[in-house]
Amino acid sequence: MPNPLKLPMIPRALRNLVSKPATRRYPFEIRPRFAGARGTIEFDVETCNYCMLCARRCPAAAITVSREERTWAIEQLTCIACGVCVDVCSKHSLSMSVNSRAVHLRSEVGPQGQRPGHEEWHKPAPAATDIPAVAGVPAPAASQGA
Amino acid sequence: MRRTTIPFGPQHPVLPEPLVLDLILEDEKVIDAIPTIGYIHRGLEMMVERVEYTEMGFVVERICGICSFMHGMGYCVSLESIMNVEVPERAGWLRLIWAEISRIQSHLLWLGLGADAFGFENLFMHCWRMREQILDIFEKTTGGRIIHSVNRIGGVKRDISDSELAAILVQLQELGEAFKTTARVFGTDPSIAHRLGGVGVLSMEDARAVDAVGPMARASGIATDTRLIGANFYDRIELEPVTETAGDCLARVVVRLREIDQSIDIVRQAIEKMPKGEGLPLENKPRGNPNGEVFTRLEQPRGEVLYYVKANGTKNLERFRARTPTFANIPAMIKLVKGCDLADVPNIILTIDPCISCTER
Amino acid sequence: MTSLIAFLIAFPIVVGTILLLITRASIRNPIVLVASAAIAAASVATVVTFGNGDGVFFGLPGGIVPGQALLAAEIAITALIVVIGLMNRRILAPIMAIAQLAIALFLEVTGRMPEADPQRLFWFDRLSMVMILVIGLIGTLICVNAIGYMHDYHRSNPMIKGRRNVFFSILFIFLAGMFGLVVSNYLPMMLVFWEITTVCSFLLIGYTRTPETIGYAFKALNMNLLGGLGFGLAIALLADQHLGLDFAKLMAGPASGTLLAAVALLAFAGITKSAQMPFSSWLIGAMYAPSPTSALLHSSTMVKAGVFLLLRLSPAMSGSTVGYLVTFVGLGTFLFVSLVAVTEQNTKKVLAYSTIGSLGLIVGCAGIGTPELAWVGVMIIIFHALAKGLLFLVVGTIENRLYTKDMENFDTLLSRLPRVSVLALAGIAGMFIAPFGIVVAKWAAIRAFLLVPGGQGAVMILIMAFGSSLTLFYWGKLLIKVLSMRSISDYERSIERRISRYEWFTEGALAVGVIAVTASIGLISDRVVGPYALSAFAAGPQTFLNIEPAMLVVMLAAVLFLPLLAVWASTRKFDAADFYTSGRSANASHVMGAALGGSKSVTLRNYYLEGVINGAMMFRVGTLACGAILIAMVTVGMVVR
Amino acid sequence: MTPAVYGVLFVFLAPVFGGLLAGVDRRVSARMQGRIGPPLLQPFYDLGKLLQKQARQVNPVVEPLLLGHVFFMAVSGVLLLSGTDLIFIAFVFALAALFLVLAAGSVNSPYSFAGAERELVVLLASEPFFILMMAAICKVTGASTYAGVLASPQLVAVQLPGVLLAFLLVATIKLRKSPFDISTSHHPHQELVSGLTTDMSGRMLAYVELAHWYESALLCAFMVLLFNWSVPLGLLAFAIAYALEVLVDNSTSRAKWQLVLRSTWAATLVFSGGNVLALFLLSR
Repeated sequence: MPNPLKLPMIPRALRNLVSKPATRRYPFEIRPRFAGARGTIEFDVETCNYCMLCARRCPAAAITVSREERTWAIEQLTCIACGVCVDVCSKHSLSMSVNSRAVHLRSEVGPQGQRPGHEEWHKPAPAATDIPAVAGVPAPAASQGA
Repeated sequence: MRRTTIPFGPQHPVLPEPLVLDLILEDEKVIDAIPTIGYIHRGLEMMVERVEYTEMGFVVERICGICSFMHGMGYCVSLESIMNVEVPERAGWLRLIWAEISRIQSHLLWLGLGADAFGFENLFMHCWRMREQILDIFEKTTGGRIIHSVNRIGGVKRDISDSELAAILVQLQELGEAFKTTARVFGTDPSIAHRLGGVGVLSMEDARAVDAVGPMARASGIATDTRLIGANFYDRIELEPVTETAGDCLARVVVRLREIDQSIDIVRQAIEKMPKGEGLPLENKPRGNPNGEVFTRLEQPRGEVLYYVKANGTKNLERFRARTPTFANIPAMIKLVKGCDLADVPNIILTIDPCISCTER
Repeated sequence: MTSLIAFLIAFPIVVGTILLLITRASIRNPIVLVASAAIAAASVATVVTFGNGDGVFFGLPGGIVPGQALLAAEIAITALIVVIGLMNRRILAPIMAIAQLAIALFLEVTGRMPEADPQRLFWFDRLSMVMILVIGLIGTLICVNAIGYMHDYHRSNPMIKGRRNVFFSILFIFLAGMFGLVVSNYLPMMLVFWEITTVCSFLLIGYTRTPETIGYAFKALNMNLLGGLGFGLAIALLADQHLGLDFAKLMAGPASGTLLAAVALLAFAGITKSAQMPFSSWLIGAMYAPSPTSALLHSSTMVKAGVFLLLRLSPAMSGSTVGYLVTFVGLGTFLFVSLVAVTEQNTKKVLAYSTIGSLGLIVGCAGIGTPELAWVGVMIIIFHALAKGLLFLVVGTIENRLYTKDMENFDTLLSRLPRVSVLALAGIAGMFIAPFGIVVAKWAAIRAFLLVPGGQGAVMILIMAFGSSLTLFYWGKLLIKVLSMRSISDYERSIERRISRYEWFTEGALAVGVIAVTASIGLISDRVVGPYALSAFAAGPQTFLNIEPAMLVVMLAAVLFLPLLAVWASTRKFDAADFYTSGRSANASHVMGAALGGSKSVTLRNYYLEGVINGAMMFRVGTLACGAILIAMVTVGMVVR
Repeated sequence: MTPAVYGVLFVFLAPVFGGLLAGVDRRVSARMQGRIGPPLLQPFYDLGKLLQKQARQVNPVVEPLLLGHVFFMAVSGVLLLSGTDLIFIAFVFALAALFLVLAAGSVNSPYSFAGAERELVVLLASEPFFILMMAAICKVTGASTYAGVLASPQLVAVQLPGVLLAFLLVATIKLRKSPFDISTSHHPHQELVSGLTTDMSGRMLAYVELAHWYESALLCAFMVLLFNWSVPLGLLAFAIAYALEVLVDNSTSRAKWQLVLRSTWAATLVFSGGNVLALFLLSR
C-alpha cells in the first residue's frame, strides 16, 4: 500500500494553478484550421458537366445530380468528408475547404421539410448546341443509388 | 431474498459506449451480471451490398471513432491481399506510423476515461490534453482529427514530408517525456491504488480460458501481440510485447502506459528506416474487381481485430465481417464483474477498453 | 387513591379470569373494550387524585399485611412453572423457580423475613405515576388493538390453534402485574409481581406453541428467572443483615456495604428483565410471537419493569463503582445492539434491537445516578413507550396485510398503504428525529455525561456519538422504504380498506400521543419528570430542558408540516417523469426493461454494511463484553461488602 | 446585535456566501486542472436557470422533502447563531441531511436509491464526529452556545488539535469533495450516474444546490467555533481548509464506501476520540 498522504498529483495541480491554462475561450478565440484539413465540399457550378461520377462514388450518398434539371446538390450533414468526389471529378469542379461545416439548428428545417445543410446549384440550360455529347452515361434516374 | 437490480447501460454516463448490463447487487457486491449486445447495431457490414468496394474503406473506417485508421487499414490490407497489390514502401511505413500514433491516441483517451470513471477529474484532463496534441498531428497530416480517410486500396492518399516527420517525432518524444509525470500519478497515487490495485484480477489461466486479447491478455502475463506476426512492415521493427503479471485493473493501466512509450519508439524506428525523399510512389491502384476471400489480423490498441472479406468479382463485395477486440474481451469482463463491488464495475468494464459500437457495428 | 390502586391491580385479574372462560369473540370483544376503557380511566383517575405531592405511602384498608398471601402466590407461581417445565421436559426453569421459593421459605421459616410496615406497603410518586399512565393507557390500547390483530392473525395463520381466550386473559393479568410492580414498596411483594410479569411474558411468547416459540419462551423464562433469583438473593441479603425491606427507605441515597451488594443483585435483576446484554437474546426470540405481545413487552410492560427498577435504584447506585459498571452494561448494550441492528433485515427484530438500545440508554443513565440522567431515563421511558408501542402495532398491521416482516418488502408503502405509512412515519420519527422526545433526551444525556469526570465520561460520550449515528442509519433505511412511491393497481389500493377499526383507533391514538407528548415536553419536564428527578435525589432546584420548549414545538410543527405537505402533494397532479434507468424503458409502476429482453420490476435492497460490520459477531462480542462487566458489577458489589 | 438577528442574517447571507464559495471553487479547480473555468458567478446563473426550467418529478413527495432539506439546513444555521445548544445543532444538522436521503429514496429508482443509501453511509460516517466535536467544544469552553464559545478565553483549536484534524477529513464528506464524494458528484461520470440527485431536475436540483450552500456556510460557522478568538481568524482558517479540500479534490480519485466509512470512523475514534479522552483525563 502506497503512503496515503503522498499524493503525486498535488505538485502538478499547484503548478497548473500558476501557469497558463491550456484551454481557449472558445467562441471568442478560435484556432485556425491546419492547411490540408478536410472540411466542407465546395462546388463550382460553371465547370460541371453533370457526369454524375461524384454522386455514384459517394459512399454516403450525399450528392444528388440531375442531368435533365441541371442541378447538383449536396447534403453537407450527410457528407463524410472522405474526398472521393474531389478525386474522381474530371472537371475539377469540386474542391475541399479547410473550414468545418456549420452547426445547424432544428429551427432551420424548412417548411417543406428541407434538411439543414442542403446545398443546391442550378445552371440554366444553355443553347442545345452547347451540350457536349456524353455518350455512355446512363440515364440519370438509373444512376441514382449506385 | 431480495436483491437490488441496477440497469447498467445502455446510456450510462460512466460508459463511453452503449454496453448493456443488468447488475444484481447485495449491498454493493455484484452477485450476478447479465450482459447483452445489439443495442447500437448500425448495419455497416451490410453496406457492402450498396457501396462499391473502392469506397467501402471509408465506411469501414467509421466502425470506430478511435481506431478508425486501423479499421481503414485492415480493410485495405484485406483487399490488397485478395487483389495481389503491392503497397509502395513509403506508403506502408506511413501506415505503420499512423497506426502507432492511433495507438497513442487511443491509450491516452482510454486513460483519461478510466481516470474519470474512478473520479479523478484532473488526471482525465491531463490525459486528454495530450491526446489533443496527437489529434493535431492527425489533422495536419491526414486532414481529419478522428476520421482520416487516407487509406486507399494499394497505398495511402497523402504523404508526410520528411521534415514534418522529423518534427512529429520530436513532438511525440517531448510529449512522452511530459507525460511521464502524469504516468507516475497512475503508478504511485494511493487513491488510484485503492481503486485499481487488486481489483478485477484475471489470472493467466483465466485469460487463456476466456481468450482475452490485447492489453487485457498482456496484463495477465500473456505475451500475445498480433504485430509479432510481422505483416505490414512490423517485421522490420524491434518490438517486445509489453506484459505485466498482476492481471488486475492497475496492471492493465500500466500496460497501456508503457505501450505509449513503446509506440513512440516504433514511430522513431519507422522514420529512421523508411525511404526518404519527395514524390515517392504512394499508391498502386488495383485493376479490375476482386475475387476471392481472406482473413486479416491486426493489432489494434484494444487488441487483435479480425477481418473477413469475401469478393465475387463484382464491384460489391459478397461479405465483409470484422470481429473487434472488444467482442473477444467481453467474456473476460463478465467473469471479472461477478463478485466485485459496484464501484469496481466501471473500472473493470473500462480496463477492457470496450468499444461496443465497434462490436455491434 | 388506595382504592384506585387496588382496583388497578385487582380488576385486570378479575377480567383476565373471566376472559379465560369466554371463547366466543362476540362476547369477548365488548368485555375487552369496556375493561380497557375502565382501566385507562382508573389510571388517569389515579394520577389526577395524586395531584402534585412528592412520594406518598399507604397500606391496605384495615392495616392488613399480606405476609402469608405473598408466600401462597409465590408457591402458586412456582408450581405453575414446575408443571409447565416438566410438561415440556425443561428442567432449568423449574430448578430456578424452586430455588427462589426455597429462599423465601427459608426466610419465612427461620423468621428472618422482616414484616412489612402496614402503612408503607405501597409507594406512589411521580415515577409510579408515569408508569401507571404508560401501562394504563398504552397497555390497554394494545389490548384493544389485539382484537383486530388476532382476528387477522389467525385467519392468515390457519395452522396455529386459536386460544384467544388465553391470550387476552394473560394480557390483562400482565397489566395487573405491572400495576402492582410499579407501586410496591415492600420488596417481597414487588418480587411476586415481578414473577407474575415473567410468567405472563413466558405464556405470551409461547402462545403459538410451535417448537420454535416454545424454545424462545423458555429462553425468556430462564433468563428472567435468573434475574428473579438475583432479586430473591437481594431480599435474603437485606433480611439477613436486618436492613429491612422498605424499598423507599433503602433507596433514599447512595448505598454502601451490604446495601450496595443488594443493590447490585437488584440491578442484575433489572438488567435481565430489560433484556440488556448478555440477556438480550430472550427479547429477540420474543419477536416470533404475535405483534401485540411484542408491543406489550416492548412498550409498556416487561422490559419497562426492568428499567423502572434500575431507575428506582439510581440514587443508591449514585457515584459507586457498581453504578458505573451498570452504566457500561447499558451503554455497551446500546452500542452493540445498534451495530447489530444495522445488519438486520427483519423489521420486528430491528425494532427489538432498537428497544434494547433505548433501554440500554436508560440503564446507562440510571447507573450514574444524577438528577439530570434520571430525568433523561424517565423521558426515554415515556417517548419510547409511545413510539415503540405504535411501531409494533403498525408493523403488525402491515404484516397482516402484506404477509411479510422483511423490511425490504415494505418498499413503496406510502403508495400501497398510505394511511398506515403516515402512522409508521410518526412512530419512526418519534424514535430518532430531532425535535421528538428521544432525541431531546439523548442530547440531554450527552450534556449530562459531559459532567462525568475522568475517562469514563469520554467513553460514554463516544458511545453516545457512535450509537446515535447507527440509530440514524437503520431508522433511515426503514424510512426510505416507507416513504418511497410508485403507481399501484386497484387491487393493491383495496388492501388498506380491510384494516379493522380497532387497529385504526389504537394506532391513531398512539400516533397522536407521540406528537402531543412531544409538543408538551416542556410541561412534562416541568410538572412531572423534573420534580421527580429532584425529589428522588433530594437535589436543589434546576432546569433540565436546556432549550426553549416553544422552539421545539415550532420544529415539530415543521417536521409534521412536511409529511402533510407530501400527503397533500400526492393528491395533486404533477409533471410526472419516468425515473432514470440508463436509457431502458420504464413506467410509473416501476417496471423497467431488462438486459436480456422483456421487463422486470425494480427491486431495491438496503445496505447492510456487509464486510464492514458483522452483526452476528457484534452480538457475540457485545454479549461477552457486557457479560464480563455484569460479572464484575456483581462481584464488586459483593466484595466491597 | 442580538443573536436572533444573526440568525436572520444567516438565512439571507449564507446562500450568497455558499454560492460565491462554489464559484471560487469551480474557478480554482479549473485552474488546477489547467482550464480557464467558468465565471465567478456561474453558480448563481446555474441556480437561476434551474429554477426557470420545467420541474419534472418522479413522484409528488420529492419536492416537500427537498424543501424540508433546505429548510432544516437553514434552520440549523439559524439555531446555531441564535444561541441554541451546540450538541442539539448536531442532531438538527443530521435531520437536515436526512431529508435529502429521503427525497432520493422516495423515488424508488435504482440509481437514486443507491445514492440515498450511500448518503446514509456517509451520514453514518460523519455524524459521530459532529456530535463528538460539539461535545468537545462544550467541554473545553464550558459554554453551550455559539456566543458563549466565542466569548471563551480558551482557543478551542489549541485544545482540540485532534478534533480539528478529524474535522478536515469529515468536512470532505460534507463538502462533497473527492475522495469522499461517493453519494453524488458534480459531474456525473460515476457508477451511480449522479448519485442521489439522478432523478432530480430543474427546481428540485436548485433546492439541493441551495441547501448545499447553506451547508457550506454552516461548516464555515463550525470552523469559527474551533477558532473562537475572532471571526476573521475562523474565516481565514476555513479559507485555508477549503483550499486544502479543493487541492485534495483535484489530486485524488473517489474512494469506495467501505474506505470512507472505515477511515472516517477511525479518524473520529483515534483523533477526536483520543483528544476528548485526553481532555477528560487532564481536566480531572
